[in-house]
Amino acid sequence: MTQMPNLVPAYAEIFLALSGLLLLMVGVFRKTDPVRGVARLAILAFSVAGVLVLTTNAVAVTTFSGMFAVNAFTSFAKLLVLLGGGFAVFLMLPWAKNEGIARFELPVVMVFAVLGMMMMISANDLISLYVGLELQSLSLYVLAAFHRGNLRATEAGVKYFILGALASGLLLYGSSLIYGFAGTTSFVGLASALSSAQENVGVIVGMVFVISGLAFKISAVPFHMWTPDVYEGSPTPVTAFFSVAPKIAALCLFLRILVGPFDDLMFQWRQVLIVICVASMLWGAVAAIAQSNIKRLMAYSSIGHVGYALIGLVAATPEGARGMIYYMLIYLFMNVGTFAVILSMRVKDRYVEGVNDLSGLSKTNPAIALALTVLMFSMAGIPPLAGFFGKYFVFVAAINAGLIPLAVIGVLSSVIGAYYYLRLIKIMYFDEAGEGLDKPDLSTGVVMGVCALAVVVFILVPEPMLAGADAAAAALFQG
Amino acid sequence: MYAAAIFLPLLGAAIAGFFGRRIGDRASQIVTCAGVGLGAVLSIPIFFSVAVGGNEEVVTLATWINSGTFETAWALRFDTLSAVMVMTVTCVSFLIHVYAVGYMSHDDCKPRFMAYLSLFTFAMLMLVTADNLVQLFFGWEGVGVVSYLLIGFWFKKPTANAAAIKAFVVNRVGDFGFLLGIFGIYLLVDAVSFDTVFDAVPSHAEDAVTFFGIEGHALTLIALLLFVGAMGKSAQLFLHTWLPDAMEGPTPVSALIHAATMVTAGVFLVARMSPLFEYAPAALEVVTVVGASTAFFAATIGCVQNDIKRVIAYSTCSQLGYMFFACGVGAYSAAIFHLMTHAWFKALLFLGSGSVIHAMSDEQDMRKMGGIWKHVKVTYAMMWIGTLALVAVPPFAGYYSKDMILEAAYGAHTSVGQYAFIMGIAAALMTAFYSGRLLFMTFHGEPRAEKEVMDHVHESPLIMTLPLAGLAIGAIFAGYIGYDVFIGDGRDMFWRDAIAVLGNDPIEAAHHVPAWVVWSPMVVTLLGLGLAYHLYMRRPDIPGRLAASYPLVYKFLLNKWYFDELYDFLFVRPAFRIGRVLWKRGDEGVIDRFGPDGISASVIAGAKRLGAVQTGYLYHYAFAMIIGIALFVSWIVVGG
Amino acid sequence: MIAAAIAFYVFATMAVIGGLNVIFQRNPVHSVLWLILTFFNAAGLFVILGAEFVAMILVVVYVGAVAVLFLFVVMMLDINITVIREGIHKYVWAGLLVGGVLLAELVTVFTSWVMFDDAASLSTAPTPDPNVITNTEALGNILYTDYVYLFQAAGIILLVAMIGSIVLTYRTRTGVRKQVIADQVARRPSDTLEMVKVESGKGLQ
Amino acid sequence: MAVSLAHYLTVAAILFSIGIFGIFVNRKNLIIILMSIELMLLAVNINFVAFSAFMNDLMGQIFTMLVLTVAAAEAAIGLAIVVVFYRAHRSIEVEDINQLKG
Amino acid sequence: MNAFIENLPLLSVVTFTPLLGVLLLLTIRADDSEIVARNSRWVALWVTLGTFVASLLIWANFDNGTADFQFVEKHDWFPSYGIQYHMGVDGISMLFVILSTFLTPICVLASWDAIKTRVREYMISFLILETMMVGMFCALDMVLFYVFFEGVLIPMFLIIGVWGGTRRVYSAFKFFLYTLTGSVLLLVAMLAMYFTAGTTDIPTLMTTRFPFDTQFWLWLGLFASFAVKVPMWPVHTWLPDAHVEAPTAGSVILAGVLLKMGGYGFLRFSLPMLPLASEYFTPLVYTLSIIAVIYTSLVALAQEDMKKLIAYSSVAHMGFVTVGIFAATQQAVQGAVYQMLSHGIVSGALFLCVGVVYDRLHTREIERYGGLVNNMPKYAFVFMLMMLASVGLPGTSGFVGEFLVLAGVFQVNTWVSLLTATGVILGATYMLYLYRRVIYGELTKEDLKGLPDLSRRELVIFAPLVIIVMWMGVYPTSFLAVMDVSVAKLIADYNAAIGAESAALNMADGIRLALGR
Repeated sequence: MTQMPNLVPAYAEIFLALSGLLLLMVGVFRKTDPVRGVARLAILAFSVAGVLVLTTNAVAVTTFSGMFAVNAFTSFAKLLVLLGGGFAVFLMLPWAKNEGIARFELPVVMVFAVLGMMMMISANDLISLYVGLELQSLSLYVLAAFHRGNLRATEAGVKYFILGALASGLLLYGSSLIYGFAGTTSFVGLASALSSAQENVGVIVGMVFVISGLAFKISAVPFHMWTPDVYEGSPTPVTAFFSVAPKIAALCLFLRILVGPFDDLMFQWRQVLIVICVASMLWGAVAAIAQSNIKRLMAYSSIGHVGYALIGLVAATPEGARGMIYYMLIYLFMNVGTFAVILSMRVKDRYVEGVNDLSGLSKTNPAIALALTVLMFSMAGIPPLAGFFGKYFVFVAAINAGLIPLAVIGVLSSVIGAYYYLRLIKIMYFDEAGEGLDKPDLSTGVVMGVCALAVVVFILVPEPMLAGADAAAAALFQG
Repeated sequence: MYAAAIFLPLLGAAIAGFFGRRIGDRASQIVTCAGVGLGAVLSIPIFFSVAVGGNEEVVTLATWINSGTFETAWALRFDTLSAVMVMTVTCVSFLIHVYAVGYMSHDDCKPRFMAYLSLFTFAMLMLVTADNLVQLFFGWEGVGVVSYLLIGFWFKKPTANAAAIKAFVVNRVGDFGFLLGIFGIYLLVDAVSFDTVFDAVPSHAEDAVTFFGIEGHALTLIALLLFVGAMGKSAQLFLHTWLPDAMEGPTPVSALIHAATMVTAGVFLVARMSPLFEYAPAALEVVTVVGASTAFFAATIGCVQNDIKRVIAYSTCSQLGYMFFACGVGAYSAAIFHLMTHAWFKALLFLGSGSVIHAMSDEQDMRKMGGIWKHVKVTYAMMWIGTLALVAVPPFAGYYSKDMILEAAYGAHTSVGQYAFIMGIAAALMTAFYSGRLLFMTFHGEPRAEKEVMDHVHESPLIMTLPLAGLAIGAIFAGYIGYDVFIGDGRDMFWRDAIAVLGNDPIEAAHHVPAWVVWSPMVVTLLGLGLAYHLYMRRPDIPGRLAASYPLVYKFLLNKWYFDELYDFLFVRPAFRIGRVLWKRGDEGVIDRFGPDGISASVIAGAKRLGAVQTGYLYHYAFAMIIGIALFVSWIVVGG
Repeated sequence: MIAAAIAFYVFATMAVIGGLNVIFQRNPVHSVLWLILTFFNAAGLFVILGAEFVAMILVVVYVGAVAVLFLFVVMMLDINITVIREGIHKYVWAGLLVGGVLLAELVTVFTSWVMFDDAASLSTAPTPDPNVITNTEALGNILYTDYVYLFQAAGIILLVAMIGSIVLTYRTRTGVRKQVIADQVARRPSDTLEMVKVESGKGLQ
Repeated sequence: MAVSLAHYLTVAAILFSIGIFGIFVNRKNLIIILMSIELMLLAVNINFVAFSAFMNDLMGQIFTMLVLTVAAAEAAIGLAIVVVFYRAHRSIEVEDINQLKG
Repeated sequence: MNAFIENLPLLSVVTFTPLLGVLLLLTIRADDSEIVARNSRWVALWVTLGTFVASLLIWANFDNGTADFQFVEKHDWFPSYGIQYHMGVDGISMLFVILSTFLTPICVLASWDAIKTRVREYMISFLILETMMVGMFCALDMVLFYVFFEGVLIPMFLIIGVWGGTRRVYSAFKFFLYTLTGSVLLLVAMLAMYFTAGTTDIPTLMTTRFPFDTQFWLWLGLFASFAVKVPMWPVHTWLPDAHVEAPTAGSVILAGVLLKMGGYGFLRFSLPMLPLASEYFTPLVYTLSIIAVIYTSLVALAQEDMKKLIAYSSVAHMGFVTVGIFAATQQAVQGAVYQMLSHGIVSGALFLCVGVVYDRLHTREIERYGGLVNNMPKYAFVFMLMMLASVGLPGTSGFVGEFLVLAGVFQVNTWVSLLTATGVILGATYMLYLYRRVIYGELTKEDLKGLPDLSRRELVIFAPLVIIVMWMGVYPTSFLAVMDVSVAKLIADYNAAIGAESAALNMADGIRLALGR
């Protein structure tokens, strides 16, 4: 008989899966205000899962017949995803109340999405990768279209779904080629298969397909086209969720798969990724300039940021990995904070999304204006704010890997990017005051404040976070 | 005592300048006059102690600019040269201060004026007592600035402002050369203080350097650069244009700055640097030629000018030319001697003309004067004294100094010396002519002024005439008294190391020139005076007809050889126009248009284009993905 | 051997024709039907390849569930037959070009396939002799043991799909009467029935 | 004439291409796009099964089963979204889906 | 040094005291915005004055006799990247610290009445700015330096954009993006240095010898940033716009300190770390600087806006600085530093002068003025003095720097000195022309007649500036002595490095080497 698989490394996932089921029950049977209760429980579940991730952090192990791997890197990534998920649920609460969407399924689906992401991160086989990815994707499709009476939300759902399915198809096709040409789907097997000197063009083509599929998930150019539309159309808390958690998960998976099984094909994938990386940075920076919807603007911004994070990936060194994780950590705070601001953009009890709705905000709501200013300067990468260090570390990695032109393009596109971040600041500070926004909800305000503060005080206590990223990167390159 | 003589005027200036409004006009005048007066009083014992007694001294006050091997200090150097200058400056300045009290009695900014005058005196004293080139430059620039302030004293007059700026800027052109000269010296001998430089110069006599890509004799280049500075300050040919315009300032200013002291700084500089110039014979030739040409050129213009002060201004310019070519032929002592006598009589002339202007209710045009000598007898007499001194009629001061210069030029027996002599004689002729013309037009003949003005013609008050008298004394006796020690037998005892002459002493040679050389200045002077008398007293119709029959020549002279127009055309207008072009076409039209603005515009255009790519159609998005993957696969399969 | 080859070509051709018709049919109902045909033929290919279980699943799941679902929705939405396309869009040619290039490259790659040297050693689940253990049993043996993780994950995916579909499409319509068994069972006479004493001559108020 | 692996793969590739093609030549009906996606997944399945058979490795078939499952789930979600979209827009024409752009 | 001072992290204290002030400002609570404004002004004034006093302690305890870094503080910051919080000053940077702390209270005072809206935010911006400036001059770690260097942009952007003139948005963006573009290339260069040398510690890097081809690219990267900051032609066009639109105090800081960051960068990085490339590129710097001097002087001549004119004059003056730095002789470098200090004071004062009349009349058009001396004699005096200092009159601070630079440059290249010196003439022209049009002439315009002379507050602002300008002109030793040894060491090291590698490269060689062919 086959032995019972070792469940310890997967405690967090198992817990989260069970929590999802439990939450579903609670939601169905709870009569009064199920959303609030479920959402709170979801946050609790995320927290407990986080603790479980931390406690099972110790050593690198695989389980479920090598399908599932856990090490310091995956733990760190999972923590980030959980954090992003927690923030998103937190932000969702007031939104759901204000919009009158009393549907407890929202947090439940988010829990499953996070579960999918964690499975992705820990995937150690193309099959488990696919399963995790699909769990995540299906949940996200649902989330995108969640505001089902809304024209834009449904359109976002359709676009996301169809293009996502196409991307999955590409990824799968690539997986099938890899499987066929390398003879295995397991990462470990692939690594040893590819380390032989045999030229294997089928695997390479398959890898390109897989890269494309994953690039779609992180919305890198040219697989990014869905991003602005979906970000704009989806409900704002969902967009906030989209912009952090799935990206982190997919990027971490990306990193794992490229420096793991495909390490020996670095020469090939690097070429592809450099193109993707440069195109993302530039496209994100330039296209955002013309936007007037803030969610759309953030979509382009996120495309640009993914470009920067990819620099760390392209470097393909422990330093690069560290830089990338670090970047994503900082990005998480900046983005969540910004979406908290967007969620506090309400005029007369109605959500607004135009950048011009912020005009003169520094007079009408100085606190929000200040928070957004800090976040925008940070996104633009201006020291001493955290965003600068994120960029700094990926650029360090790029240069140490000999990719100086990449770093140069990166810094120059960051200048272009600075333009639209500054434009928001300009609208808030230099323009005449508009109507002013309603007082933000408490939890939105708290998230906003925490994120802005984190971005500022980061400079004082960088080391603990760096140490975590360090350990994670080291784990990744242990083999 | 040494320091006090220098700094008392500064003190006076500071008090009058900063507290003038509080302490009142009278007190300011007293303070400044007292400051300069005390300085003058102190200067006399200093002169005797230093020049006569031979107690040369350097008073070091503080360090100034120290950087590496570059060291300068605030130090006052008293040798014969500076002692002479200090005495001349303080005495003349004092008299002019006093005169100014009267002259400016109707002005509302008396404290400011007096403060400027004292400040000027201080700067001039700093210049002449400087112990190093940099401090000399300090004084040099200081007098320039105060000159600027004083020319533009009547700031409401646009012409005064323009003249002030012109003076400063043209001087700056000279300073530019001076500065480079200083750098050259520093480069050559690694020091800028006089003693060190002079000690080191002989050992570098043959050094060649490459300045500005030209291999050349180092000392010649340096000397020429310094001379450019001197030209600017002393209004020599090409850089002279500011001086006549500077007459926009109040008359005491013209007297003090643009006649007696500041403009002679160039001469002083050449004399001061004589140990260096002596090793640069080629430079000296240039000095001679420029000086002689200026003497001639300025005199020609002086003959046709109608503004009383401008005539004197051109005369100053001309006289400075004399001094320069004296230096050029090595007769530094003669130059300084002429400088000293010139200070007296030219100040006298200016103040006299000021008195006339005062009398004529601020009229300066000689064509509107005439026939006033009876009303202003003292002034008239003073003007005569000044004129006679200027045209070098014995025994007036100018005679001693100017004749010596001409003789020295001749005695140099060089071609440039000959040139200088001829030019000098010609200039002397014209000097006599325009001086006579000035006197006759102003004081004699039919009154051409309006009735109203004529009724008001009156003699100046005592406070103005007394300084005139003081200056007249100088104009009469300075030459006679100074002759012996400056250029006579006592000269070696007197100058000692202050002036260096290599080789033959030109003064000595000057004492042995043929008699016709000695007499010719006298002859041409009388000729000139006679001609003036004929033309302006006996046949006042001739000048007009002359002007009419030779319009080109007349216009050429009247318009000062068109130098102003030329410079305007060559430098001033182009500068403004180029500035505008660079600004509008360069900065805005090219740099901004293709730089920041252009880039941002194209980025924004790019943003719009990328926005257009984002059509919203699913199939386009899918298509983009497929194209992307197709490209990547092709690239990897085919290229990788 | 020949029979297998003939079967392959038949199935393959039919699958491709079916696929083309799926996308070029104007009536979506027809498209669904062509899709079903394609699935059947693909299942035939699977059988040739010796994967009977997967072939069965394909028919059961796709034809039995997915395709029917499609039909359901097509009919529910009551989409009219689309109007005739106004010419072939210019992108089609570009698409054909890109697709053609991609296809050509892929085919080139396929021909390079060789059995990977280490494939046998890398294989985590070698196919047992089909004469000893049937395909279905072999799959079952590993799916519920070694790959239980995937099995469970698939379950969660289906759960999410269920939740998602319901969340998105379920509507509580007003004015629709529904039977609530629990309510019916829990009904008490006292809840519904009120005994009223009617005094004579007064009637109910 | 033996049927090689490449034959299967080519069939799969053609089906895959048809699926992709269906996505961007179809201008009218969303549901057909969903079917195109099913075609793509089918192509992938053919690949996996073919490889599995030729390499004597069951993993491919396991993968196929999972793909089938997921495809079913995807179809369910996709159709749900289409229905939702239809309810909101009263249309499922692909060309109508362009509110969001720029 | 007494024990107390010795134990005090003086540089950190000076750097971060303004931030404490920011916290203090944030705690001001009052319903009446007037009260908030008033309290903010006073708090800002006292904090900046306190900072200034503290910075004087640095000077008082500074040892002129050593070229080492003094008051060094060193703590780990990002150990995994070897980045440290490393602070210290030498003779070159110390004076800039003082300059920054000196000008900030003056700026606060200058904004007293001019800024009426959002006073608290304004003061916060200035205090943050001060921290950044001081920190930048003290930083001895490249990353730390860069953090401060770039951090300056944030408050300055807001100052120009929120409290600026009519085209403030354009100017603020131009300022920000222009300088950011330069700075990011600096960042790349710094990363490359870190990659090559394995450290970001400035003193260590100063002793690192990079190969020529590395230096070539690094130098260009650094140059991109510093040239924009200085600014050198042709990347100067942000400056006139930024100056014109910034509020008075903003212009003062911009001209007074921010422009110095470029020159300081050259001295701290380019020259000591990349001597071969510096030497190699010296002709380029000369050329650009000379163009800057002549070009911008001519442009200044044609200006119609007072601030713009002074802004252009700044470019010209900074041209002297860059020439001086790259001449790399004792006099030239000392002169360059001195010129920067002097320019900081003088151009700051000139902008304040413009501010004085701007506050009264709200226009900077030169045409709108004329004859101010009639009713504003004190103002005319101050303006005159500053104008003369700007022109480089001996006896004022402007002379010493210019003179030393030119004298020093003359030692190595006479043509450069000659061409640069033309700036002396042109400078006099445009400044006098400006002065004439604004101050002199008949007082004809009605609205000018009522202008009051300098108020007591303005006198308090100008008095120290006047004193400093004179002091620096008459007794420069007190400043020159501070930097003497440091500059001497800089030059000695530079020459040693050049001597070690006979760097007689021609252009083609250099490019070939750099491209690695």
